[in-house]
Amino acid sequence: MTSNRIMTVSRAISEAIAQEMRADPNVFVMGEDIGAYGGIFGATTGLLGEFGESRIRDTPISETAFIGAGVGAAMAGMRPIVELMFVDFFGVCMDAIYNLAAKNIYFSGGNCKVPLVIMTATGGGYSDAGQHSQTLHATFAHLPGLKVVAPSNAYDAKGLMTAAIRDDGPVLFMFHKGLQGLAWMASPEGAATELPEKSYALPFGEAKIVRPGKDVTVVAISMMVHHAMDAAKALEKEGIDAEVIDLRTLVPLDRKTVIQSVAKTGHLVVVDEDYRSFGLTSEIITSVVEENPSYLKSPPRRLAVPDVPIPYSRPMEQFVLPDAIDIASAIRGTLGKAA
Amino acid sequence: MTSNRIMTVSRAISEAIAQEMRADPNVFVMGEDIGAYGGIFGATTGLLGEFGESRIRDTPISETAFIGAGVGAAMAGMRPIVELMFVDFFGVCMDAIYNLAAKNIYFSGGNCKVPLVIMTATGGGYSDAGQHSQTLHATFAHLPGLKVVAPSNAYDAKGLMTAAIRDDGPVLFMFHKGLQGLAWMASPEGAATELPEKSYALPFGEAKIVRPGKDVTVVAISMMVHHAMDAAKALEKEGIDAEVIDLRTLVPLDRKTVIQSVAKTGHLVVVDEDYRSFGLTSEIITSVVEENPSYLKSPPRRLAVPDVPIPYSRPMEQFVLPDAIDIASAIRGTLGKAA
Amino acid sequence: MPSKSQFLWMYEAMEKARYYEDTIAAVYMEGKHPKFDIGAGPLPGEMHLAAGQEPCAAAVCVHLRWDDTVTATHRPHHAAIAKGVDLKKMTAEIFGKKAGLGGGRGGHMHLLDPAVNFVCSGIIAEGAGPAVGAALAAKLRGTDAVAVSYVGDGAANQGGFHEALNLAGVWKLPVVFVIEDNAWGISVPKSKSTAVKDNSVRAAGYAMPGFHVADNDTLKLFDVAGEAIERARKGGGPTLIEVETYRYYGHFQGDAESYRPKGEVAALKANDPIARFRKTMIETGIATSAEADAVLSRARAAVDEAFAFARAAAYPAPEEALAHVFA
Amino acid sequence: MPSKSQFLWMYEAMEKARYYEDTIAAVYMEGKHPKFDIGAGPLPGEMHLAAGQEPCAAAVCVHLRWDDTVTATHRPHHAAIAKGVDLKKMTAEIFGKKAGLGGGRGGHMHLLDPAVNFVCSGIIAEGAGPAVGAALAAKLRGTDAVAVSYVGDGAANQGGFHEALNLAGVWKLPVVFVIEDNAWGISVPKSKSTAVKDNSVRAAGYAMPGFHVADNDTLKLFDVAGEAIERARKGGGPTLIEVETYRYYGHFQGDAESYRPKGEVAALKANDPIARFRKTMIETGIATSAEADAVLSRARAAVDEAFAFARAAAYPAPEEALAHVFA
Ligand SMILES: Cc1ncc(C[n+]2csc(CCOP(=O)(O)OP(=O)(O)O)c2C)c(N)n1
Ligand SMILES: Cc1ncc(C[n+]2csc(CCOP(=O)(O)OP(=O)(O)O)c2C)c(N)n1
Ligand SMILES: [Mg+2]
Ligand SMILES: [Mg+2]
Repeated sequence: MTSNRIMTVSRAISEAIAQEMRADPNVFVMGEDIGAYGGIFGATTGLLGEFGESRIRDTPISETAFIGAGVGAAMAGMRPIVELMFVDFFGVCMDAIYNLAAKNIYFSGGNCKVPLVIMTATGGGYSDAGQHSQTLHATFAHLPGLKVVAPSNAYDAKGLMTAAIRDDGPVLFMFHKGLQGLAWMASPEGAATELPEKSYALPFGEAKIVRPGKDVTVVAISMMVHHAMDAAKALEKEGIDAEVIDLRTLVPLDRKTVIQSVAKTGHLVVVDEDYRSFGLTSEIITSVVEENPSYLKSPPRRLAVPDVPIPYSRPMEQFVLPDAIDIASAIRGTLGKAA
Repeated sequence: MTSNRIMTVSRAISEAIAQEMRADPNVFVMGEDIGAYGGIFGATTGLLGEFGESRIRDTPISETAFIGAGVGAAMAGMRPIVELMFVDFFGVCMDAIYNLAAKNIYFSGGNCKVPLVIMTATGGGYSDAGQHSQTLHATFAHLPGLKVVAPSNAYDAKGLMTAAIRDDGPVLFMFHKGLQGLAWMASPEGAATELPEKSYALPFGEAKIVRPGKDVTVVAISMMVHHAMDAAKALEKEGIDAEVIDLRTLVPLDRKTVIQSVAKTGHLVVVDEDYRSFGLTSEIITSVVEENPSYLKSPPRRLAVPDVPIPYSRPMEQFVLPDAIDIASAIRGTLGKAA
Repeated sequence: MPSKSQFLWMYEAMEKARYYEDTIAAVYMEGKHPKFDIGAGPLPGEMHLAAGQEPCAAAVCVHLRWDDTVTATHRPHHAAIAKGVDLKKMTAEIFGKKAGLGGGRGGHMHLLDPAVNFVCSGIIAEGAGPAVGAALAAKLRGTDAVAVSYVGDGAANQGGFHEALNLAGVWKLPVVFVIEDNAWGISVPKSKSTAVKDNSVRAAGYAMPGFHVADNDTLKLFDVAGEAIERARKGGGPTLIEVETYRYYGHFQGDAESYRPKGEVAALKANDPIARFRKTMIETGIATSAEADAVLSRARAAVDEAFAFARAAAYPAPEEALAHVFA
Repeated sequence: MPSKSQFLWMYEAMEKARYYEDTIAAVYMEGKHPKFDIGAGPLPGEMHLAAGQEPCAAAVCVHLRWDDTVTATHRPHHAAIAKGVDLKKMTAEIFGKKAGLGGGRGGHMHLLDPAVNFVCSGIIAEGAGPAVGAALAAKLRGTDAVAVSYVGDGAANQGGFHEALNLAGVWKLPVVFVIEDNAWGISVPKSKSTAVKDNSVRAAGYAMPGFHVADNDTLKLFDVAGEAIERARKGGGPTLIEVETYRYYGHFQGDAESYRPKGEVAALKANDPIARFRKTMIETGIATSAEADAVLSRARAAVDEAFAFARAAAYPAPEEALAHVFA
């Protein structure tokens, strides 16, 4: 096979897992419908066939037990990957995630390792309503002890999943359903990328400037990176040159890249598919003004879900989710142009 | 009894509950050790004696079931109050709180009511370690559908609890252990206040300027209000006149009062006992700069737990929790004085 | 043995639910050709259909009153219909219309109808606690209302379900827990998710009677559920019932079901519970096939009417998304 | 019947645990006079002592190896001692010292010792899933290590515990679940929290054997636990054991116990399990009282040494709070 393989995010994730499983017998996967079904969002497609039922384990609908079991297995020297089918389901198992997986390293003063990957699907836009469409980035990034990853494309997804599996601590890997490249759900161009066959790891905490620009800084993550890029392209013909930053990881958070960009552009728009208040958008804006409020030549704008549950009906859901048009007018706003 | 009764926060809460229970037979209480024990932190002291076991119900250690039952009873026309003993335990029952209690009104398009109060204990400072010392303000304020209350004193606690019980939607009432005025845990002067005997409700979403000042705005909530007041008093003799704002409720959030204050003072310090990143501190700072970055004459400061679990050992715990000394030096910092 | 009116009521509820699901299955594909896109068409999002599971709804809800509570699952249509949820508003909700039960905010997994005390949810076993709470409310108020909590066989391994069983058991509340065992939790067979063959044995762990109803048998369930609900009304406490039932469609529409043994569904359909029920009803002379046909066409007409209403209804304005977050 | 060395091992583990708890109870009050302040003194915070529950630890852990895993509760000292956790580091942790197991970060509810695969937790039933995971790890690696999950009688109503039982049952994993039934969940008696009298009946819901050990009987538990652990090692799957045990102290130190019937504790102490065990050991001629006394003083000396070490040890620097959040 040649090196220019265009692959989907779901294939990138399953390939990263497969390569680590071949390299390390301690790696195994648990979750609901991750075996014969291949994961509802395709993250484990093909793994059962290669690795068999003992390493690719369908579980009961018992998230507290199997995530807790993941922690126990990890502390016993394994490197489990567990899938929480939708991030929306965290409420039935959050203790195992935030009080157990995330804190045992600290409680042990670094004497224990917890090499656990929790992967989970995020995002809306396809009318799955309020318990199946959330992203909840800040819900996890706010709490200490978890690294939190949310890639926007296949290349990053493979490298970050590989790094997550190799990490000796717990990593929450948030993949967006709409980026997976599923046959049954639309996904943006640019989510699927050329994918090196060889295994590689990407560092956590390094944001990527996906479009350099001088007029305004647009900070996004996951699906919103694609909308931000569309907005930036659309604004080119208006003579607006936007710099778009893909954070890639929420914890650790690369504040430096954002601050340097705003120091240069003087204007800031932050886009997040999560709820607006107490979220990623305010964390980014605050990180800039903590450094120097005068970097901002105009009020920063934040685009996010306006603190309402995700509605089912298409017109209402599309209204609450930020898109390229919203981003473009927010950018114009920061530059004092008519939205 | 005369009107100048100095009462503790725990007494204020139990009095508000008792008065509403007398007025409305639909009000009842469920939780662990809320009966004979009177609530581990005294919020239900005396209620079993007056109202009996059918309305003051000790539960099994089954938070998902009894909070879910609270929602079911509320939708059936009752007005339940459920106690989650420590907010740290939310992980075993968050689905019942954020996906069920918080969203059913929305899912029903306003056709259902969910008059449920969830009260829970927050806060550290007494070496109870990482699973019994958190505040988690932002964890709840970030998610839509819950009103979130965190009083700093007895007068507010009674009025806000009364309002919470009368509200037709779910309210999370977060009381700080260190403010309860328990015989066995130190609490600051000023937490216990004069308490009107008659029943009264306070509105949600109205912050209180607990100390007017002109030089710098200090925004705090719950326990941190007392540390902020101590810092403000200490700075008087340095000629610094700090305005201290007690937010009182996180949802709804009174941004207006904060913005007006910063517009006047030009300097901002936000203090929170919750984790720093993706939290209350950045939400407050962002609310100001969204309005107008130039209100800030100096970089805003945030004081909060530095994104680590709450450590057990006293020197480490005291180090991570903001106190009056930290606040005072942050204030000096914003005014360009040596910390 | 059900009365004639109960027979006909159950028959109508089952035929209505069956036709409802088959109609949805067809409409669901509108706008999803040639390329299937879950977000496209008049019925976007996940769609979980209960065709084959009608007995679980009809043979239980026939014993219920409007003031009894039902908490259903992510596969709720048959139960909603049997509980008497407004069919037009329910269908409008599934179409995402303003005239829907929730003004289009909830969709098919979030059908809430306070008029008949029906709720459902997209989270496994989330309804168990609320059912216990509704039963507690009845007890505190001294009414004899009861609550029925539906869960699937997969949900029987979710911790919150056990907490609810214990709470109902220790408080002796009028709750009937009904496990709809359709043998699958998405792609995972019961044998791979559940340590016991029969969940009714778990009742003993909560000091309540447990019953197993084999073979999707409407009449058997009618008896078992009737006794359980009667016991609950009389203060006799909770009951756990597991019903062996059938899932005709995939877990959700669009499910390729590669995990499912070939011929399984055909075999189930050859033993269709509604057909068997109708046969018994007629052969035992309880109703004539003419009477049955009249009921059947009335049921289908009601469904057609509800779909026509829902299609014709208006979408909400985008900004309405901001309303009704708080009471 | 235990061998002489097993007898003496259990006796030592129990006396050590008893003396450990009694010592903590005394030290806990230092700095809390005249006014009790939970945050004051060398041992601040909540303190849950297990005096009276020693058989649950000794009679189970006597069958374990270092590579077996134990997940204990918020009341962990007796189990930690029986599992062989480093007594000095454990005590230093409880004193919040840098030399502690976690450098003072965890305290008494968070004693983690990877050297003997011991963990505990402050969240009810949180250890059940991890025990299943440790057992799964052993199975995947083909070792015959087992895991023991301790929970209290109150914890037996927490959903996650049931999920873990089912998962261990369906995967036939080498886990032994031990319920320490001390009759109370803080102030709530078992009868008010639990629908059944005896949690061992719940084992049938997970296709595993269930046993009830009455009256805090060390020797009975030795047999039952021995068989269960043996079965687990041989691939026979999980077991659920409930032990009727005693809580001598309050739920935590400082608990006024107004909810507790007068004289309950005195009656329990009159039937002290360690005294009974020692009596049997001597009367049956397994050991002389001189031998027993030697063991007893060795046990107490080890505890005294650990406390001396912990007191003398240094506190961590404040900034060390920032270390070890991540691997
Ligand atoms: C807590 C939780 N975990 C997982 C899911 C995803 N999920 C939705 S339906 C389903 C299978 C449910 O199986 P069962 O309870 O048997 O109901 P059925 O679909 O067969 O009617 C799963 C795993 C969920 N909605 N909630
Ligand atoms: C999920 C959760 N809920 C509640 C608590 C508070 N709590 C700590 S110990 C305890 C009682 C536990 O009773 P039991 O399981 O019988 O153990 P015991 O204390 O009797 O040893 C409770 C309710 C907790 N730590 N975690
Ligand atoms: Mg099923
Ligand atoms: Mg107990």
